[in-house]
Amino acid sequence: MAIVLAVFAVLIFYDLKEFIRKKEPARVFVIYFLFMAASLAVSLLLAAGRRPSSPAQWIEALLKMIGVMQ
Amino acid sequence: MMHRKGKKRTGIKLTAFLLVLPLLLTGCWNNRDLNEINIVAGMGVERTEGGKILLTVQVVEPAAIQSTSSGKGKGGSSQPKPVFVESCEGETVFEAVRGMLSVIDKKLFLSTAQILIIGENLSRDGIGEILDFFQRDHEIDYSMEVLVANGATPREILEVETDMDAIPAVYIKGTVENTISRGTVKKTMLIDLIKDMGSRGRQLAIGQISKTGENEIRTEGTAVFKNGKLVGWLGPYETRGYLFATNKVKSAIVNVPADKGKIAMEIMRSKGKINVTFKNGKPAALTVKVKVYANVGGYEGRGKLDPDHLIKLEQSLAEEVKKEILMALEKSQKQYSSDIFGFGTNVHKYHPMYWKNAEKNWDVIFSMLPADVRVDARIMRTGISKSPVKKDE
Amino acid sequence: MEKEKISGIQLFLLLLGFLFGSTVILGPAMGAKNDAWLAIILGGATGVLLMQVYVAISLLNPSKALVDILREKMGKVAGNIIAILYIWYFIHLASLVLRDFGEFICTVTFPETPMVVVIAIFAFILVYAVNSGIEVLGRLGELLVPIIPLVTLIISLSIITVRDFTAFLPVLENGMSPVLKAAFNFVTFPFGETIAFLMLFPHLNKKDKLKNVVFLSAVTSTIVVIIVFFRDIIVLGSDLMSRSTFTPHLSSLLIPGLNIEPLIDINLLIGGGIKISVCIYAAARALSQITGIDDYRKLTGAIATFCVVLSIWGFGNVLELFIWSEKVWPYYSFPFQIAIPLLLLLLSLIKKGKSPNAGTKK
Amino acid sequence: MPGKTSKQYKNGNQNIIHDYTQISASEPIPGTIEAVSARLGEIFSDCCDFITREISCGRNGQIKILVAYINGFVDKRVLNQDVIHPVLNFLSGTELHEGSCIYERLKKCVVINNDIKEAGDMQQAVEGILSGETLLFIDGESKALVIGVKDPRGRQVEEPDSETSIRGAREGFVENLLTNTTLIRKRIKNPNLKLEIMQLGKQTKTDVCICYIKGIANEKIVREVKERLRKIKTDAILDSGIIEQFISGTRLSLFPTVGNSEKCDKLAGKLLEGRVAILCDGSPYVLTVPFLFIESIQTPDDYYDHAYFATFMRLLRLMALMVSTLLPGMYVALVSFHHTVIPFKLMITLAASRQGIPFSPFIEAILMIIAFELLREAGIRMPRPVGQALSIVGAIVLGEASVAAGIASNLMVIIVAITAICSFVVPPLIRATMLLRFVFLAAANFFGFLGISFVSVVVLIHLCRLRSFGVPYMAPFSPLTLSDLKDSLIMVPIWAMLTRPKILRQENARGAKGSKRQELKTRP
Repeated sequence: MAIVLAVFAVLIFYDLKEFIRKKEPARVFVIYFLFMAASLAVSLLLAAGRRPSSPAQWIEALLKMIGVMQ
Repeated sequence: MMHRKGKKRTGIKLTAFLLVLPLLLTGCWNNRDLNEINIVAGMGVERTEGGKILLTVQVVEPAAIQSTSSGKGKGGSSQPKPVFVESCEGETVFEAVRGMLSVIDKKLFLSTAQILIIGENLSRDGIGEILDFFQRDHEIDYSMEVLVANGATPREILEVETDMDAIPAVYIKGTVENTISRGTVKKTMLIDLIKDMGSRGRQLAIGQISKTGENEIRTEGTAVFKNGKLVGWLGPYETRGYLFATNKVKSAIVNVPADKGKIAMEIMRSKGKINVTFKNGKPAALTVKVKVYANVGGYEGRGKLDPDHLIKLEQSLAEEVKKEILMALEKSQKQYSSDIFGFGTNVHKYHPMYWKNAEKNWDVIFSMLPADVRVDARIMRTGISKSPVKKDE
Repeated sequence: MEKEKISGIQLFLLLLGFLFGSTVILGPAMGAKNDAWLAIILGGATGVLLMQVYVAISLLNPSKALVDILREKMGKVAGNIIAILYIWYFIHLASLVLRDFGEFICTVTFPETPMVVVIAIFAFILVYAVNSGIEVLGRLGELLVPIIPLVTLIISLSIITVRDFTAFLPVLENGMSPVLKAAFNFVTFPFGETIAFLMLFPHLNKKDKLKNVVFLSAVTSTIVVIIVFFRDIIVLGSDLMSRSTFTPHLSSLLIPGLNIEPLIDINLLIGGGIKISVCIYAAARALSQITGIDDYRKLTGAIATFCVVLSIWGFGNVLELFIWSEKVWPYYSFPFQIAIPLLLLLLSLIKKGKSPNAGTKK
Repeated sequence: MPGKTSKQYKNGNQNIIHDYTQISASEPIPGTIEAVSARLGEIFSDCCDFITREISCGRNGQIKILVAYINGFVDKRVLNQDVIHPVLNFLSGTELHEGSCIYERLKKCVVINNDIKEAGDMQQAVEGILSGETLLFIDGESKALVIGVKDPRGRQVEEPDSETSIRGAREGFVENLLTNTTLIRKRIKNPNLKLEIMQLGKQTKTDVCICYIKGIANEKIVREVKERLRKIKTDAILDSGIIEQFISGTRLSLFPTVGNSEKCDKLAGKLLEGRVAILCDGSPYVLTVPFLFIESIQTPDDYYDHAYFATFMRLLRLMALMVSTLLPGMYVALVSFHHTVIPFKLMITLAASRQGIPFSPFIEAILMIIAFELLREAGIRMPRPVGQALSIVGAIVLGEASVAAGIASNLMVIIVAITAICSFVVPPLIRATMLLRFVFLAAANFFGFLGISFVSVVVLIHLCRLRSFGVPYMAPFSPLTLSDLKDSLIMVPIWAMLTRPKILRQENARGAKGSKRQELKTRP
C-alpha cells in the first residue's frame, strides 16, 4: 500500500513539475488526472487485496448479453 | 534537436529511476548464489510401504570433486566425499522436495539432475501422477535420463560408489549413453516420456537399471508399462528387437550361429519401420520392416568368407534380428498386451476414422493381430582379414 | 505534426515486430492442434487481405491518421466516440501484451519476482522509447527486429535433430470447425491488431511503398509462424504442444546440450516491446488529436501507468488470461478490427466517387 | 566542469582587473624609440622573457631602431642573419635625412625574411609579440614591422603513442598548429582544402582552425561547426578536449559524438569522406565531426590491408566491445540467476570456484573491476619506471593472491582480465564501456539476463536518438543506408568503394571516378 502510494507520488510529482513549468493548458491536467486517478484507485484496491471486477470481465459479460457468445 | 530539453529530462529521469529502483527493492528475488544451492546429480522416486512418495537425491559437493579431479589434494587429510545421498518422504513429490530442506543445508537445484530413477513399487502403482511435477517445474532439465529400478530401490542405486566417475549419476548416465553401441537398453529422456504419455496409441517403455554388485550397476533391458503402470520387463535381446522395430538402434553386436561357433556382426546402420496393414477397413496385420547394414566383426567358428557364404550370412543375420523382434512382439502382445511399439499411433495417423472407434480397446485388438516381420540384412565390409584363423583342419 | 518520417524498411520491420509480438511465444491457433498449420495459412491469407483493407483506407485518405479519418467520415460526434473506443482498445491491447510478457517472465525465469515489478520496469523503458518519437522507434526496429527471425531460425535448426516429421498427421481429424475457429483467432491476433498502424502510416516517407511493405510483412510473419508451428509439432507432438503454456519456449528447452532459454526472452522483449510501444503511441497520439493537445508525449506517461495497472487488474491468473484471449478476444476485437475498418473503407470509396476532383487526382 | 572553471577564471578576473595593463583598441605607436621602449616596458613589466634591444646605427649612429620579441619564441640565428645583419649593413651608409623612406626600403628590399607584416597600432604590435613574432620599430615611424622569425622548435613530428598502427604513416600531429596544417596539406594538395582560423578563449586567445574540403563536406555541417565554436564562451582553451565538450551538443551522453585523432593519414581520410576537422593550437588531438558509432570500430589500417581481413577485424572489435561491456554482467546473471543455462560439468567447476568466497558475485565483480581500473589509472599517472613495479604488484595481488586468499574466485579473475583486454580494443568507447559495465552489472544482479536486456534496450534507444551534428549516430545501420554499409562492419575492397558516405551529405554522394578515385582510397 505504502509502496503504491510512494510510486504514484513520485510519478505525479515528476510529471506535474514539468507541466507547471511549461504552463500546460487545463485539458492536459484533466486527462492526466483522469488516467492517474483511475490507476491509483485500482492499484490501491489491488494492493488491499480486493480485486474489482475487471474490464475483461465486463466485456465478456457484455458479449454474452448481446448473445455473441454462449 | 527541437526537443532536446525534454529528451534530456526523460534521460535523467530514466537513469535516476533505474538506479534508485534496485535500492527500493527489498531483496533480489530469485537471486541465488551458487554457494547457496545443492547441485543435484541424480534423483530417485519410490513409493514407501505407507503409500507415500520417497524422494532420494544425490547431491554433488563441487569442492570435493574439484580436489579429486585436479589432484591438488593437500595430502594427509581424508578426502571429502564427492557426493552424498539423502532421502525424504512426502505426500507429493513437491512436498518431498521441500521437505528435504529440513535435512540438508541448502536449497536443492534440480536442473542439473542427470538421471531420474523410478522405483519398482511406484512403477507398479503408476507413474503418470508423479511425472507431472517433473514436467511442470521450470527448473527440470528435459533431457534427463529416466530409468526404472529393477530389484533394488532407487536409494540403493544412487548410493553406489564407483571409481569410474566421482559422481555416480554421471557414471550411470554414461552407461546409458553407451546404449548407442549396444542397443540393449531403451534410452528414455524425460521429454520422450512426457511425449509418449500424452500420445495416443503408444504405451510407455522405459530403460531398466539393476544392481549387480556392491558397487556395480547394470543398465539393460526395458520396463514395459500399460496405462502408466509397470506390467513387466523385456530382457536385453527382446529390448534390442524392440529397438530394431522402432528404429532406435544405432549400433549393436548380433551373434550369428556359424559352423561350430559364432560370428559377431556389428550393425552399422539400421532402419526400422512399423505399420499396420489394413484390409477391408480393418487392421489385418502388424508389419515391421527392418533393414540392417552390418560389418563382420569377429568370426569365431569354422569356414571361410566368400560371396556365397556372405549371402547365407546375410540371411542368417536377418533371421537372427527377426527372431529378436518377434520375441519382443510376442512378449508385448501376448504377455503384456501393451503396445509399446506405437502401432496405435500409426493407425491414428493414417486411419483416423477407424481409430476413433477402436481407441478404447486397441490393446485387445493389438494383442490379437498377427505379426509380419521382414528383415533385410546387408553385409557391407568384412574387416581387415579375409578369412578366419584356420583351426585344426 | 507529421514531420517525423520513417522509411519503408523501418515500417516493414516495425510491422514485423508488431506481428511477431507475443505471437512467437504464445503460438497462436494451437486450438486446432494438428491442423494448426491449416489454420495459420487460412488465417494468414485473411490477415493479409485485412491489412490491405487498412492500407486502402490509409491510401484513400492520404496523410491522415485514424482519428482524422473517423471524424471526417462519420461526423464529429460519432467519430470522436469511436475514436475514444479505439483509444481504449489500444490501451487494452497494450495491457494484454504487457501481461503476456509478465506472465511469461514470471513463469519461466523469475517465479519469485512480483510480476508488477517486471511489467512496470518494462513499461517505463517503453515510455522512454515512445517519447523519443516515431523516428527513433523506427530506427530501433531496424536494429532489433531482425533478431527475432534470426533467433527463431537458430532454434529451429538446432532442434531439427529431434524429429518426427509425420507428427502433424492425421489431417482434419476433428473436422473443419476447430480449424476455422483457430483461423479466426489468428486473424484477430495478431493481424487485426495492426489497426493501430493506421496511426503510423501517415509517417511513411514514400506513400507508394505502403502497399508492398504491409503485404510483405504480413506474408513474412505468416511464414515464420508456420515454421515455428512445424518446428514445435515435430519436436513436441500435438498433445504436449497443446498442453504446454508457452510452446516455443518448451521446444527451445529441447536443444541438445544447450539451454538457450534467455534467447526466447529476448524475442518476446523485442516483439512485445514494439507492439506495446506502437499501441501506446497510437493511443497517446489519438488522444492528443481528439483533445487538441499539441504533443502526445505529455500523455504517454499517464497512459502507460494505466496500462500497467490494467494489465495486473485484468486477470486473476494466467489461465484466465489465456482462456479470455482465446474465447473473448476475437469477438471483442471484431468491431474494431473488421467491422469499423470495412465501414470506413466503404465511406471513403463513396466519398471518393462523389468528388470527381479527388478521383482524378488518384 | 568547464562551467566551473570558467567561473573561477571570471572571479579572478574581477579582482585583478585594475592592475591589468590595458591597451585600448587603437593606441598609436608613439613616434620615438624612447617612447616605444617605455610603453613596451610598461606593458611587459615583470616579464623576464621579454627582450628589447635598441640599436643605433647609420653613419653617425643617429638612426635608432628597436627590436622587440619574446625570448624563446624566436630563432635568434635567423633573426641575426636575415634581419639585423642586413639592416645594419644597409643603414651603415645612410644619413638621417633620408629617414623618411627608411621604413619602406627596409620593408621592401632589406629584410630578407618572407613573412613580413605591418603593425599599425600598439595593440597589433603587442599581439604580434605575444604570438611569437619579432617587432622592428624605427625611430620616427608610427608603424612597425612584424617579422616572422619564429623558432619552429617544439616536439618533433613523431609516431603518436595513443594510436599506433602497423601499416600507414607514422606521422602524428604535434602541438604546433602550423605544423599540423602542413601535415594535412601535404596529404591533400587541393585548394579546396579550406583552413579557416579563429581565436577562442578570452585569456588564452588560442588559435583554432576549422578544416574541411569544400565541395565534399556538407555546408550545413560546416556552418553548424562554426556556429557552435563561436558560441563558446570561456577563458581558456588549453586543449581540443575543451572544445569537444563545448560543441558535442549531447552533454549527458556517455558516447562520444566528436572524434579525435593524432594521426594525419586518418584525419585526411576523414576529411575526404566529408567530415570537418577542428585543429587547436597546443593540442596534438584533432577533432572530427560528425562522429558516428561505426567510426569507433574503424581503424586506418583497415583501408591499407586486405578487405576480408579488415572485415574480420571489425567484427572482432564489435565483439570485443560487447564482451567488455557485457561479460561481467553476463557472468553475474549466469551465476546468480540462470543456473539452468549452465551445463552440468561447467556448473560443478563454477560452484567449486565459488566455494568459500564470502562475497556475492556482484560484489566480487565490482571489487575486481575497481581494482583493475585503479591499477590502470595508476599505471597512466605513475612515472614510467615505477609503473613497471606497479604492474608486477598488480598482477600478483589481483591475479594470484586474491584467489589464494579466497576473496575472489579464479574464474572472476579470468572474466575481469578478458573484459580488460577487450576494453582496450575499441579506444574511443573505452569510457562508455567502463561505466556501462557497472550499470550492466547492477542490472544483472537484480534481474539477471532480463535486466541486461532491459538496460541494453535503454542503451540502444539512447544510441538511436543520439545525433552528431544532425547525423544519426547509429548510421548506417539505423537509419539503414544500404550504400554506406560497404564500409561498416563489413568492408568491401577499396576499389569497390565508389561513393562517399551518403549520410554525411545527401547531395554529391557520388564519389569521384577514375583517377580521382585514388583520393578516396586513403580514407580511414
